[in-house]
Amino acid sequence: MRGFLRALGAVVWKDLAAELRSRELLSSMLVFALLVIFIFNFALELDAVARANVTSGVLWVTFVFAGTLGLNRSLAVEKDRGCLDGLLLAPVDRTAIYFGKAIANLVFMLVVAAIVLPVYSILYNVNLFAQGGLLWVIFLGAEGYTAVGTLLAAMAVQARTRDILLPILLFPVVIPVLVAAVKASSGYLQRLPMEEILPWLQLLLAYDVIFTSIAFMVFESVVEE
Amino acid sequence: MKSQPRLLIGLDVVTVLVMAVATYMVFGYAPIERVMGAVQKVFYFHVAAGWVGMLGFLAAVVAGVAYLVSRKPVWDLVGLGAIEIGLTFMLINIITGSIWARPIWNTWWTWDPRLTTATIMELLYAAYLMLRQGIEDPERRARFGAVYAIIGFISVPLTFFSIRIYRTIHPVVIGGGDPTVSGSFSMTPAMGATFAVSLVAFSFLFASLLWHRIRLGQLGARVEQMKLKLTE
Amino acid sequence: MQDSTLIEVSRLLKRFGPKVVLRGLDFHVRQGEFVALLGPNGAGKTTFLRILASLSAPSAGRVSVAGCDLPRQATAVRQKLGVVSHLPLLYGDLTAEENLRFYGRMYGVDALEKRVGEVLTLVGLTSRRRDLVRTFSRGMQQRLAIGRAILHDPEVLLLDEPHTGLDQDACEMLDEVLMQVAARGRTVVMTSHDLARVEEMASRFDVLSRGRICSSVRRDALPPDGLLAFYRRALAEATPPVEEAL
Amino acid sequence: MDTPANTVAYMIAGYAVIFGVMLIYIVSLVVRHRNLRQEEQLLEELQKEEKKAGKP
Repeated sequence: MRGFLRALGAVVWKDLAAELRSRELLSSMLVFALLVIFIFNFALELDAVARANVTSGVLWVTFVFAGTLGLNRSLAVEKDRGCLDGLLLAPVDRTAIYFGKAIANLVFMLVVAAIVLPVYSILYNVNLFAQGGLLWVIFLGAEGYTAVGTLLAAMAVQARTRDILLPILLFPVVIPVLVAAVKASSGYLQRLPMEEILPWLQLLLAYDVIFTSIAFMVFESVVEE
Repeated sequence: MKSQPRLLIGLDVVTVLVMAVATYMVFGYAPIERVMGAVQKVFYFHVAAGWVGMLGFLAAVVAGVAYLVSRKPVWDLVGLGAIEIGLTFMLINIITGSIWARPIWNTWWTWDPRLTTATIMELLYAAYLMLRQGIEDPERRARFGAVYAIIGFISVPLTFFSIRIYRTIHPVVIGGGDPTVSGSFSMTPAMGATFAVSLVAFSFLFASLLWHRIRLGQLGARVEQMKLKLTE
Repeated sequence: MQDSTLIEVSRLLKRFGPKVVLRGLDFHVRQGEFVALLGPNGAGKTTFLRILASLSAPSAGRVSVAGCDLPRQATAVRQKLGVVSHLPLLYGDLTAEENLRFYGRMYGVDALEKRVGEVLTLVGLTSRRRDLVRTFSRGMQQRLAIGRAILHDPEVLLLDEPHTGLDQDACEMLDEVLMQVAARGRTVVMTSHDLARVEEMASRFDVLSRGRICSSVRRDALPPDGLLAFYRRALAEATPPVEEAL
Repeated sequence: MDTPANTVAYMIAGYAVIFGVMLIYIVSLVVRHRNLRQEEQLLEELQKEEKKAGKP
């Protein structure tokens, strides 16, 4: 168990340290996210009335698109210089590698959210931080998304068509996360009573638990040969 | 090439017979529904096709788990075949659902949970085929296919529930349901019998098609092997 | 002699779908040997090395490294292996030091900082320890890759074409590091195309052809006309119609 | 009693789709099978020729 945590920590540390140095992944995710918000602004005519209804949808679509960009990059880095082999050669449980990558990806998503939320708040003069629950929803949604995303990205980068494959594989599977996260977020933003938000939170939690465990069980067969 | 096993020939014959009986019952035996009229008859094969679709996707999960445990290539053929058949019949299910919806709900498409989930499944398993296409090594292709079939299938009920929480207008036929939902109807015994026979007939059809598809896959594998021998 | 056998491979079979790459390969290495694996492209050298490295599972047959069976006891085997492939397996956005530190943690190396310093000295990269690997030349990357592989002081070092893409100077520096490792009694298995180079280094030469070891010779038993002639004869005997030229 | 709505056209369209799509799938199975069989026979012949050529 100590070896497991040590390896997991090493992978997370490695991803964060490399990212801190190059900022390639975060900067591309961020620029992309902001561009998506601007495109939505003009595509949807985000006036005050429309915004109240679509804010959570715009935010989640932004996160999901930026997320695929980050996931693809995060796993492509491992594949390109043969580092994936380097990781697999280490005498550690392979699931430690999976959790390390998944946690690093989760951190990246949360960092993007931490920047996009205040920017959105300023652009549209709403305070997205007024409701603490929203942050919970973002955490739960991002966890489920990266749990599946890391697994599927590990498959996608090993395929010939890897650049186009990840969103095609990922989106049909994360629809429950997206629906639940959007509804829960807009519930908080519109200050709906808790009993209307709760089912969505439960769905998110169920998704996170189920898919994290499944990914834990099958990751080994995705990287072995 | 081995000739067809007797059991398979028998299965084919039974399948054709039950399908004929089911078709006869749909058109000649089941009564015409009082409100919706003839289009209600689509219901029997519409549901049966959806049933086969689900059978196919379920079989693919079982085959996927079996492959990951045993690593026998035949399980990959089972999984691929089951998904191919599942896709075909889910497509029938979606299109006929749409044809039914037109006169009853006056729209070709509704964002009802079942219809939407069925369509998402169709996309999901299309993605499965694209994933397979992108991988050359047959062993890796089988492994990734198995993993994706499992992941995909587990997401389906969650997708369904997530959409379900939006209000549904789909008729819930079995087990009563909300009588105010337009398009629902109560089944007479003759309708019930027709429905049951249709389900049985389509189950036979599924088994027979899957078996043929697996044999096709085995033939393909044999041809691949012969090609390799010759080029060596 | 039985107890000093470190790598034991018998009747190894590896299939990729219908394609058979290794067909009943037998291979034994004793402790301290430096084995050069030679063979034409497509003979299965890389596949074989990947199986020894526990990266690829055998389809049939027995593979054991330092008394542990693959793939069952893969984790134990991995602890005893150092691997260098033609890709560096290094992170470009980390410094030399950070790369070693990361892999050291993955292997659970004790007194890591001291060991990282030692290894950097051994591969001659102490002066560049704080530089990003991205900025390294191919030769420096490959030396660091060897440093990465020997960080946890493995009993066996596996190298797959380590000289690919290196210029003359870089090759010589690489060889120097390798000889130092071998001189410390470590076992080395290396694939190569460069016969002249390995003739100087290895203590044994095995020729791999069509998924089998078809010939094997100790350096002291090498015929007077040299390794190249031996290699050509071995291939000619293994494949009756001479179709694979050197 | 209401007379049922006249929806025969939709029923016909529905069953045309059901049997049409099934037929397409079965035909695709048959075609793929036939192509593979042809290829198999061709390869078998090639194998025989190779054996003949190899013997003397």
